Amino acid sequence: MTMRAPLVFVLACFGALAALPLLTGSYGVDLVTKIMVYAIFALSLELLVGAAGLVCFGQAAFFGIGAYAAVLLSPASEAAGLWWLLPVSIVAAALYALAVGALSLRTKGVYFIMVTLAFAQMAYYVVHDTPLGGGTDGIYLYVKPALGSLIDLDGALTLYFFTLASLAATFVFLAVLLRSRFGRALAGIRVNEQRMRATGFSTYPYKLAAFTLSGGIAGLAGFLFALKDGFVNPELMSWHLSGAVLIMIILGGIGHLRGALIGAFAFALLQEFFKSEAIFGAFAKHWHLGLGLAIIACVALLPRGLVGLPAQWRERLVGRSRSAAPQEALNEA
Amino acid sequence: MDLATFLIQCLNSLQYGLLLFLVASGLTLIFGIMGVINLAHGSFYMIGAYMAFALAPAVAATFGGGFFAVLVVGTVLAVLLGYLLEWAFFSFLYEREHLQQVLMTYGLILVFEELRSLAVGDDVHGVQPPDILAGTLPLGDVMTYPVYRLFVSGVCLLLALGMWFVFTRTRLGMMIRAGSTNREMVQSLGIDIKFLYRVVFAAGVAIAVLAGMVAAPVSSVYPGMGNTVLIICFVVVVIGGIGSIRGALLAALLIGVVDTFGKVFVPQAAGVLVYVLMALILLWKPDGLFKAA
Amino acid sequence: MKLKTLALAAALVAASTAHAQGLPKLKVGLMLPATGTYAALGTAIENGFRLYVNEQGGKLGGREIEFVKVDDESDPAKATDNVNKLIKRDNVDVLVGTVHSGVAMAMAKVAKDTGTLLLVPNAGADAVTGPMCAQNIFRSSFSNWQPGYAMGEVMAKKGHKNVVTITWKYAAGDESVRGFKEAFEKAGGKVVKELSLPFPNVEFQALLTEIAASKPDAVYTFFAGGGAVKFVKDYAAAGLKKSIPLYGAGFLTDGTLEAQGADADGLLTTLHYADALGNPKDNAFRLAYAKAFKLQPDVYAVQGYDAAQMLGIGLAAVKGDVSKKAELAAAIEKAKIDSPRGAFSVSKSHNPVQDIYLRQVSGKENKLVNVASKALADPGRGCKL
Amino acid sequence: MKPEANGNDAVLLRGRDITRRWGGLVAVDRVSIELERGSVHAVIGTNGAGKSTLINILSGEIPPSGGSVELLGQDVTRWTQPRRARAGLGRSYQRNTIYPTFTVFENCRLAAQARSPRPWAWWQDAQRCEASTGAAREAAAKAGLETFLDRPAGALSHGQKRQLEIAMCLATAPEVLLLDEPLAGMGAEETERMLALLEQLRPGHAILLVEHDMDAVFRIADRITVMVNGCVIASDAPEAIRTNPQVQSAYLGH
Repeated sequence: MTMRAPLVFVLACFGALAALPLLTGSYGVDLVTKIMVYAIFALSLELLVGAAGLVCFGQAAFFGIGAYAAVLLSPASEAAGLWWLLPVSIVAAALYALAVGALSLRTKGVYFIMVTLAFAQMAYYVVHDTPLGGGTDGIYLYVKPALGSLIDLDGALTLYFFTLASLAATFVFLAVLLRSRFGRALAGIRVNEQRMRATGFSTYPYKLAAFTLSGGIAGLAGFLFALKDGFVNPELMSWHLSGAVLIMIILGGIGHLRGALIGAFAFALLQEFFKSEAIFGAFAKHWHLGLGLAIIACVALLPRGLVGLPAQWRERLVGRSRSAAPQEALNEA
Repeated sequence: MDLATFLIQCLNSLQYGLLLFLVASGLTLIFGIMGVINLAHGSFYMIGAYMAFALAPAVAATFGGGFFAVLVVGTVLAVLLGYLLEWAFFSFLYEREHLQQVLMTYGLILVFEELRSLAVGDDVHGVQPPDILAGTLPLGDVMTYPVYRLFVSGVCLLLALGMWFVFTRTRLGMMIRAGSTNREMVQSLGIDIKFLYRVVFAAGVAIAVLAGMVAAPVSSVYPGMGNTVLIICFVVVVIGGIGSIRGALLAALLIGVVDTFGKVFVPQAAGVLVYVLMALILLWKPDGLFKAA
Repeated sequence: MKLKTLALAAALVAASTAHAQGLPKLKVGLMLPATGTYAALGTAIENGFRLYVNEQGGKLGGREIEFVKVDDESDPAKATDNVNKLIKRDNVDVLVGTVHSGVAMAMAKVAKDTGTLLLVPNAGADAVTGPMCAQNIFRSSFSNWQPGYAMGEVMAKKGHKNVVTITWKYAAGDESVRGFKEAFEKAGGKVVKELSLPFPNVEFQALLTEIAASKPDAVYTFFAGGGAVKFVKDYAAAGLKKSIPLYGAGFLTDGTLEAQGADADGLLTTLHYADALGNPKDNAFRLAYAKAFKLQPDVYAVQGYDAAQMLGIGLAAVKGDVSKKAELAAAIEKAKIDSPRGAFSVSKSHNPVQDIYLRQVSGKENKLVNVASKALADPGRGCKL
Repeated sequence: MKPEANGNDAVLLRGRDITRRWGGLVAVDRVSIELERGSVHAVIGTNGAGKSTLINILSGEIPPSGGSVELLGQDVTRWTQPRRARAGLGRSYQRNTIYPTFTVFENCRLAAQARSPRPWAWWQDAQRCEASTGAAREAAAKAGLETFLDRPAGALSHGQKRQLEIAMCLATAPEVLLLDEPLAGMGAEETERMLALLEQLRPGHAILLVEHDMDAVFRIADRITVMVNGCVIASDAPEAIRTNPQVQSAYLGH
């Protein structure tokens, strides 16, 4: 897979997303805005799972903190300044990630998965059981933040392009980051942490930095989610969402940023497909069955996830001529 | 809190701990010993509960069996289900990355939940314990204690002893544990690892379904019950130390105590306590209480 | 030139016939749970709604009804998208839903923003007809406060002095206990201890032992679905049923009697419906429902049926023109809804002012004992309507 | 970090009374060892003699139960392995610990990057960092891998992987090299090339060589230490070791 093919694919995706509002109605804009929010959320987990090999099962906590910060810190009646509310929400999520990471990175493998789940459940119950988060029925964001008169995020279209810009910025930032020294060090830690330590890398700070950064990006996704719905609920921090975002990046294909993009869109559109009455009529009620079977088919047929599909077809058509192990070093995007 | 109440609370925490181990026992096998991250464990538990409810009339009609006949029939069906599942969905997953198993079992959760809704509908059901176990014992002046819960605790202790014995004191157990640490090595020793894994997986599913059936009279039968036990089962297995039966039992008892007394003394933080416990244990001993037995 | 006039003429004819024969189909968006723990409730509400519409020959206010369904999965995180799907993609004229309070709160916000008529057939969150009340939001079920308050009065009249309350730690439970406490303490009673456990934890043994230890005169509880089944069975198994009488909001024994069996016999609950009210409207409704769906109706079916009635009354007043929002709302506010539970009208905050019945479980049915509170109106605190 | 003694026989790494106990078992028992610049110090001994444990203690992977370790004149007993590596101590492993999915060049470049990590410079492409790419090419050339730079490391032969292990060590420009059985599983021709490489490295570095290939050891080592059951039974020049009776009875067995 040369460097060019993935780049062309990603540019094509962003081009299509930019043109989408012209082609679809206001529901399409809303739906794609939500999917893009989940794509940013998936990218934050891809940085951890795909790049650093740290499988976190509590990412929804940082997502929820970003969302709750956006609502709790907004004044009741007039628009909060986007220029401070966005950074504060991201930093809030990143700070919790720093604390959780500092402790949980002492464990490894499945134990790490469970410790991150434990800290996420703690955050969930703090918001669910105490008045701090406005109780289990959730709270409202009446007036959405704005950047002076330049960007008023109340408009659906403005929010759409603001989310698209955030998604593009996150993707470019991560693509560049993964090719930087820090990114290569993360990749080294994922493949062989022992060798990294032998050559002189203290691996703990790198992993903690990646964990904190990932928490911040998840906070950004949560912030945008709160803006889009204007309503936050403790369920935003439940393990179901941590599980769903993990399913998205596995479905899309671990180890590639564009895998997170593909996974977020595939997971959402598959649900829309199986839920649509137009296609399944009364059976749409049992959409879980269709989605479950589709996911099982993906695991059976696509060992490298959806992102591996073109390579798999080419291999089947052309036969396994080229080098067996994909040349992963450079084209990380 | 006077002494009598304290003693009853201890009994409650012991009983909840044993029930937890029973519910998590299937997972200690499939996830603990075989290393397969099985998110569908909750679904097997739910299938067991629904079998206890749905099979009762069928079994009574065919050969007039009662509750225990349903347990036997259900367990046999579960072994078949486990055998087929392993062959169809898991046999090609062992070499692949753990996350592929997560995706596969997530798909299975959705499929089982919907098949249950298609087959039995979405109503709430109850299962009556068998008559000989339906009585209660006086407990202090006001309370009584259901005999059936003692039966459940008994089944749990028996199961814990049985699994511990098989996995640490028999050749089969040794082969299974060796298989989970190094599949190729065991294969090269001439042991048909594929068949062995299929048997162990089927046993894991059967134990989870049996737990569902035995716990049904206590837990009642309702849609989505699988999801509520899934996380706590993983907590039990991980705190105990993956692959350790003893650890899982101790962890279950520990959670029983923390959950029971947490609700009484610290009600506003009751939801968080179990997870605080897990975080503390894993940060103190990053490999769980007992490293692989 | 000729072609253009012909086209113009045809358009005129089409427009007039459409008007004579009534406006195009009215789209009703049903956003109810089709999966998960509340699936059975979603089905019952939909059945009740469709029964009334069929009884009116498939037309309300002269307009044929077309249903558009969405599974809300009782997941608040997806609520806004599901509502937008109905409003923006399917451009429904009326929204009906839902069971889960968190989802209903999200629906209420979108309904307030877009002005679409919203009929809430179950979610009892006080806020829906409290701070979130609006001209276009009506509820055909109850507020969590109502059954609780009614049971407070009943238990005070029965002479109970020290009572323990127990429920899950979530909005519905807290609001119900608050309603109960308000009435019970006003009548001189005392709530000795308020026990709660995290939602959806169903391990009650520890708290049952606490109840036994504090030896109250009686216990008030709020549980529903699987939790309700388990609590009633555990309460009986712990021997408390014979020594400490158990009371609760109606959901403790509604739709769960078959599962609870004998453990539920004799339990007293308060709800705005009972299994055999005996009034003519209820008998006709139960017969029609049983014939249509081969099931016995429950309180959720009644709430679905009444939501359809409210819509029918509103549409009749504006002859099917949903854009006349103020007139439609005024019509429903003034109307007396002839409900199987007994005729009721809506309060200023659009929550039913209804009789709350005291019921007792006997023979797998919640039999009517008497009227616990006559025409009890939800205070609608925080509603500026 | 001034070398302690004069000229090139300065002691770069000194272990004094190093001990390691696993519960009751004493894996390493009061072993002292010195590595001088420009000399190859071989450590031989039967399996289980505690050679690997010694190397892991010197490199910082395992904390000693007793004794101390000095690197370039500083007491590094408490230092973590990465910190010792950055101070100039490189090591290779018995089992290949390389990045199989990266190219050979990327393996070396990432090792070289440890010298100038600069993680905050997220916008700079790691491939354009002259420091690491230069050192990587140089180290790969030294190890004789210059023609395999673009090939994934996983596709190399066993011998080439051992060479890559050495190359990654060199890429961090260490002063002390701890080599754990670099010749294991190598053919005659590959062994010759590896010995030539060690010969080339000797002047600038202090090399500790743990090896079973006796011919190679006696050809290249300036000094040999023999370990049996965690203890040092002899530490002398190769000729003295060959004739030492204790060594013969305990180790060479004739």
